[in-house]
Amino acid sequence: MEKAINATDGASGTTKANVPIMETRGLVKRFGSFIANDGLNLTIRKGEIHAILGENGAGKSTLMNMLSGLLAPDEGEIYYNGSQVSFTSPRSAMEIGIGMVHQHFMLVPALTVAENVVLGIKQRSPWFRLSAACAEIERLSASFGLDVDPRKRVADLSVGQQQRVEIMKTLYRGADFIIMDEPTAVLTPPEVQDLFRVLRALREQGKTIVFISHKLQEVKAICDRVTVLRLGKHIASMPMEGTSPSELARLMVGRDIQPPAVRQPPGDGAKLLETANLSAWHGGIQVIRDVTFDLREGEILGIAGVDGNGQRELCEALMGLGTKHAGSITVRGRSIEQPSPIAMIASGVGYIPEDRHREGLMLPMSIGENLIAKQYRQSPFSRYRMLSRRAIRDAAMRAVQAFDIRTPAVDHPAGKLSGGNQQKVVLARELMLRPDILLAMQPTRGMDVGAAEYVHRRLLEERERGCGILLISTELEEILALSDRVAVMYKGRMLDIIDRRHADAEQIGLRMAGL
Amino acid sequence: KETAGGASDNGAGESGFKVALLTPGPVNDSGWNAIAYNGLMKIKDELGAKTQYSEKVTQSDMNEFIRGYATDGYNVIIGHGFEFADPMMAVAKDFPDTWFLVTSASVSQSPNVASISINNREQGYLMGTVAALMSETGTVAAIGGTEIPPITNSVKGFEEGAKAAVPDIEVLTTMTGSNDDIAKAKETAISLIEKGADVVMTNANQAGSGGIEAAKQKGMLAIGSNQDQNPNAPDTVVTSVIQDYPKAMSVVVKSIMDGAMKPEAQTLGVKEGAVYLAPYHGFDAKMAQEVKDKIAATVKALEDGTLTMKNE
Amino acid sequence: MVNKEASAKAVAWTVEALFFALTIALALLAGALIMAAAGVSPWQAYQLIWQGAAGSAGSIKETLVKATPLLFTGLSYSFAYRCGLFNIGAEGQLYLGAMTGAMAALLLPPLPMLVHLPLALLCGFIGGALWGGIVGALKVGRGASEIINTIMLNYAAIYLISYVVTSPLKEAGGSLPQSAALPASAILPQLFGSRLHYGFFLAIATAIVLYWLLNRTTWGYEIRSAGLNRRAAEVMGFPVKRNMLLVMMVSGGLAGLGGYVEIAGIQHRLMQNFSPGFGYDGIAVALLGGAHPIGNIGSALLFGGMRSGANAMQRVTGASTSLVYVIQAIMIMMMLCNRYWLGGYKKALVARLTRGLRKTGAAGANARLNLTE
Amino acid sequence: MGEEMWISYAAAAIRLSVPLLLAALGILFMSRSGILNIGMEGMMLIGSLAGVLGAFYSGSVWMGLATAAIVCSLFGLLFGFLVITTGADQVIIGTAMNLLGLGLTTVFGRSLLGMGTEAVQVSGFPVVRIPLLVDLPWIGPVLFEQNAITYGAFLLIPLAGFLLYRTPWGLQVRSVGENPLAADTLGVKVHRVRYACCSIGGMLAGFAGSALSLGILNQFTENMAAGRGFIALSAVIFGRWTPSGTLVGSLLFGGADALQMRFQSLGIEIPYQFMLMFPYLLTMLALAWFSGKSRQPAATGIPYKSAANRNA
Ligand SMILES: Nc1ncnc2c1ncn2[C@@H]1O[C@H](COP(=O)(O)OP(=O)(O)OP(=O)(O)O)[C@@H](O)[C@H]1O
Ligand SMILES: Nc1ncnc2c1ncn2[C@@H]1O[C@H](COP(=O)(O)OP(=O)(O)OP(=O)(O)O)[C@@H](O)[C@H]1O
Ligand SMILES: [Mg+2]
Ligand SMILES: [Mg+2]
Repeated sequence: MEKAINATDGASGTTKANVPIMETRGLVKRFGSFIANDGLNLTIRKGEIHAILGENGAGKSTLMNMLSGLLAPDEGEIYYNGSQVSFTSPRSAMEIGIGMVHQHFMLVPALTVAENVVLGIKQRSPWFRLSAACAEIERLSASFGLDVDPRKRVADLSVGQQQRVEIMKTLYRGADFIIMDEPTAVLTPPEVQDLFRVLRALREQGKTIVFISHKLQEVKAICDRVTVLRLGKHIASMPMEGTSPSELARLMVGRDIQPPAVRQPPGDGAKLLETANLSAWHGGIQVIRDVTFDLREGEILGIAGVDGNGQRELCEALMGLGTKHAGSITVRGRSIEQPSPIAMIASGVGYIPEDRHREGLMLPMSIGENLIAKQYRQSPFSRYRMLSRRAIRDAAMRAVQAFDIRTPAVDHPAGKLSGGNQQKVVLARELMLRPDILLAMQPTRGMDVGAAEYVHRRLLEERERGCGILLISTELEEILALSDRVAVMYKGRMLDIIDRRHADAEQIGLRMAGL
Repeated sequence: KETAGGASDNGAGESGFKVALLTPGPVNDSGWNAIAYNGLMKIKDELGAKTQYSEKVTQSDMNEFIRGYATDGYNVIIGHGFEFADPMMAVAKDFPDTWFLVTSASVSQSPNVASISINNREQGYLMGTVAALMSETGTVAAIGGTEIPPITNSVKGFEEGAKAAVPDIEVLTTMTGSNDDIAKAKETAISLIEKGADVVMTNANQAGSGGIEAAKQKGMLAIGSNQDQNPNAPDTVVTSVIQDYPKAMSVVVKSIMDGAMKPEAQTLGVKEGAVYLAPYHGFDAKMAQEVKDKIAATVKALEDGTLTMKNE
Repeated sequence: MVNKEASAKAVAWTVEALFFALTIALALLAGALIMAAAGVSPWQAYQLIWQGAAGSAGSIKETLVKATPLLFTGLSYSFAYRCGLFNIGAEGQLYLGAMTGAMAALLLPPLPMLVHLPLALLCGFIGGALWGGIVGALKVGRGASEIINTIMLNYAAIYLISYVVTSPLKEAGGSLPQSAALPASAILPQLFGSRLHYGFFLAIATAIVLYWLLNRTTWGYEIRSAGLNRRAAEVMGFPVKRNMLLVMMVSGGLAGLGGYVEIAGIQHRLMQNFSPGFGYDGIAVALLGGAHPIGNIGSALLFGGMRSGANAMQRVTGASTSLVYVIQAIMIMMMLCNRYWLGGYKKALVARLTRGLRKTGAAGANARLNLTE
Repeated sequence: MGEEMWISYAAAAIRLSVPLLLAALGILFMSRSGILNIGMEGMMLIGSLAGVLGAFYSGSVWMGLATAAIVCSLFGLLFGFLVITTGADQVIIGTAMNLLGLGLTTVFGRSLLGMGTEAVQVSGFPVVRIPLLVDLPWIGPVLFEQNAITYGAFLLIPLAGFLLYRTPWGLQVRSVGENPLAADTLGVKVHRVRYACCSIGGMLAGFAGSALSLGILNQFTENMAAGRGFIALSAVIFGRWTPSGTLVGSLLFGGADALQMRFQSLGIEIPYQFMLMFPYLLTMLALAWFSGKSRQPAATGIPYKSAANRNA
């Protein structure tokens, strides 16, 4: 383990002022006997965009939760604007101007955007003027290009739109110190550019931003200074200038990151999955329009697109998860009349759902019990309809080893793993099935570079094995890195599918925006 | 006022004779269970026995209670209601020196199980007679709570009595299905009043007062059941037909004390003085002499046996 | 190190036991205040409750008798709960089971006990399953709340029984609202000349079977998964809807079985209102037992003991049995406070007491944490 | 249906709905803040007794109402303490509350009101005729000749709607019921909001209990809520957690019950038990017919530990 570089090293970088706005001294946070933050000394200067980097579970969110009043530190002090502060609640942090955009949305789905935004704000009148709030939100929304409709119910918004509502909440409250925990994880390149525009504008106005991301290019592009955490410890703080993404990656992970290996273009494999004029409706609204594509053995078909353009519904239609559909679905030349999860799993289709908490895992169950969810009827996991605990534990043990799942114990509940490790459990489950076809939605969402690299490697291995993968991601880089062919989804349609070799990032970016 | 602690051992015990009572419901229900409680008090006061009671005894607990009292050396154990019959007979075999009395049933088992029941049909008959004679609209109503023999018999007798007194009378009968739900009894009575009934009889234990309340509110008349209910609503309750379980109980316990008791089932009615009319109170002045005479004639007929009926 | 872990465990145990004792003591104290306010001597009352619940062989048997239907209804609630369903309808299902069981007992031609009794028990199960199944079907087919429907069917069942015992099943020639006595071939035999009957052992066996079913079988796994995350279970292709229906049926069936066991073991004939709220008490039994079949055995015994203790107290002091409802309620509340509220303090206390032990054990903990490296 | 019958029917339906409606509104407030209250039955009983005690000792029915409201909001806070601060399972605390309510009212009802066989009577809510409106044909006598608490109950519907949907506090309540963590991060005091809802829920339980004991019979009897707490819960679920829906749910049940009573007195040859089932079965049918989309507030039943000490 390297020795920590002094947090307050000299170089001022691009920041205008050198005044610290936020300092921590010896901050410690324990969860039971586990130390999530181990004596962190950190300085954040006024008016800078400060990146916090670290592997999954390095303690970034924990630290930020303490800075924003959501968690109370076990030891150590926090100084804000030179005076020591201790927060009793997020409200007390907010009152002095600290706002946070959380990694996992803090929204009330049943309420409208405007209601979410004004929630908790002290009102002068005993009842609201929602229309005034709506106007203000529209104004902010227009000026920062956030494009949120204040009257919509949050439950009806896509994940990307919800993220924007989260940003809106902090902006609306006029915070000076804004913490963003992986805000770009669900945004498309143009949206990221928009967000960066917003961030720069905020910086111009003298606001300080703490920016957490696993995407080193982004960090490089927008941040002034960077802090790296590993295993709850402070590793380094330095100005952005003069560092390279690969150096940061090494600091974070403690080793070098390899880009995906060059690989053979797929042969002319058999058609595994075909759809013709697939359409689907959700609550009377058409969400997929005439989608026609095929997926061949040993290829990865990447589907790019801004979140909320029908990708999820496409997967759900393919898996037979509830949406009413028209058109045909064919698996290995066999037409599937009534798709259902059971039928699709039986035909060898694996599915990595977008939302692992809602659809991917039974959080209170152990890793093992989650792993066998699609194979529990088979030997060795069950015999004569009785589960074999030993086989389940063995499977968990193997998966923990093979997928490098960081867990205190093999029979730990999945809900107590970090998000990235939870994702690995889902991945392990699907790959254990040796699927012929894999529908992978956002498979690396929220994962650090090291873990994401690992997932990518595994997906490519599956491809080598002959598995056809439908890779749906809002991260264009990921799509371009892995796919053999690329398509874009926009407003429920699948725009023309092109070969990766002819694909061009800029052009696809434009298509994603509907141009 | 008494507290919930009903251990009424204070003024008793010289005789060393101990009587226990088990009731299916709360003893302050101004109805079925209250009657038994009054009977127990009468036994305590008049016969000087040491008394104890357990209320709201559920069917799964009966056996346990009966056995418990028998083990504790009680001389007489009274189960107030037919539902006590089975467990009484089961336990009685093990305690030949204890007397087991069941009310509202017709069971007996040698040497120590006897039962007493009141002729509720006669009770209902009298109530029906009074109601029909007091009615101006030609419609009277009887409301029952749950379907248990004392209630169903009185409702049946009510219909017969009313028809006998005024042949073209219309009798409306309804069951509320609950002896707890006053609100339901009251609303049911209101609905019957609105269908034209002007005299209402409600026999539903504690919920029964709901019927009287309805009549009072609507300015109609009511017939009380089981005990004198006139004091609660002096301008509404014409009279009440009383089933004198207290008297029956004390008579039987007395005969046990005297060693004269036989294991048999007895039914007591008007003739035995266990069913009779409460005073008319304020209505004495308001009722036509002719009506009073007719009622008296019916009572007479039941007393001398020219008119007989049996519980079902 | 093993030694240290063992002593750390002992510390944790001691703290747990101390708090438990403290909880019970506080609950009893609160109960005593209420008793005193109601004019009953708490000391005498508690003595009697203890004697009635566990003071003699006879009272222990009585406790077991009382625990039997509670265990069935508790299991009924637990089973549905584990599938994410709230079955507030054990009361009605219990009645239905008693009714169908009694029908099988009374209406079938004479049969030997070995055939008749199991058949009647099965019919009891089926009756409850039917009542639960209606709710399950409405839930699966129409998305109708099982909470409302089970509550509604409780009332419907009570009226149905009232009808049955006054008309079709009424004892021939009798005038009372009750069925004829069940034939001996359909009655659960009693043991040791007491009221303790084989139903108690049936209940215990049922709990064990249910534990095994839930934790060791694939069906149990499907049920638990659906209970923890219904959407995920659907996505993973579990037959969630079918299971919800089946679980409601089994849950109802368990209560129904309890109903017939109660009348075949204790009442020996069908009457209305024979249940003093076993179905509702079952909810508390289930949840106090952590919705775990084996935990339910403990909580059913606790409740059974309270009930029979209450009866003994009532008989001697004449105090209302309602006092025991109050004590029961206070006890439930206190125990939950202990479990949920003080949980953090207990942990902190244990951590403090074992800090010395931990320091040297830390290396071991870290080793486990880094299992993968 | 003739005018007379309609009026009597509709008025009865409304009277029967009022206690349900009040209790349901109490449950609604608690539900919207994420607290499932199946202990309403017990709270209502406490309210009934407290109302009678208050009225009995003060001589004023309004003091009775106030007593019930205060006592019940204290019990609401106790419920709140147990499920909010303690984080105990809400269903089991609800069950315990029912036990506690039944036990306490029985024990203290007797020791305070005495257990004489005649129930203590107090004066009830006055019937208020609203001038002019009461003369409207058909609806006048139905809607504008009710007792005071009925008007109160109906006025509470728009008030509840306003509170929940038009005020910042209502927004907090709704958000706390859906996603308390999110609300917490925005500075909403989750526990405070839930405590407020619990005490409002308790207060409304007190109103509901007094509507039974002071609005219908002016006396307390044991277990007089007779399952209305559970029916009220159904009304809330049926009404999809909105005030107006809750009103519909309560009226549906009250209306069906009133109808059932009228069916019975028509003398149709169906066993009365099946008529008694009618309101319950109708509720089920209506639910099956309209259901589908209804979804309870997402955080219902899940205790919330404030973010800061979640890991304590
Ligand atoms: N409430 C908690 N209880 C127990 N452990 C926790 C809790 N919160 C976080 N942890 C653990 O603390 C460690 C740090 O978590 P944290 O969320 O801060 O990581 P992170 O750096 O934000 O990771 P990521 O990049 O995945 O967001 C993880 O190992 C996590 O499992
Ligand atoms: N009740 C709990 N007990 C222990 N740990 C918990 C609990 N609830 C949440 N956690 C932990 O809280 C942490 C924060 O959740 P989150 O999903 O943000 O994790 P993360 O580490 O940021 O995920 P990822 O690594 O994928 O970015 C997780 O590490 C999770 O394990
Ligand atoms: Mg994080
Ligand atoms: Mg993360």
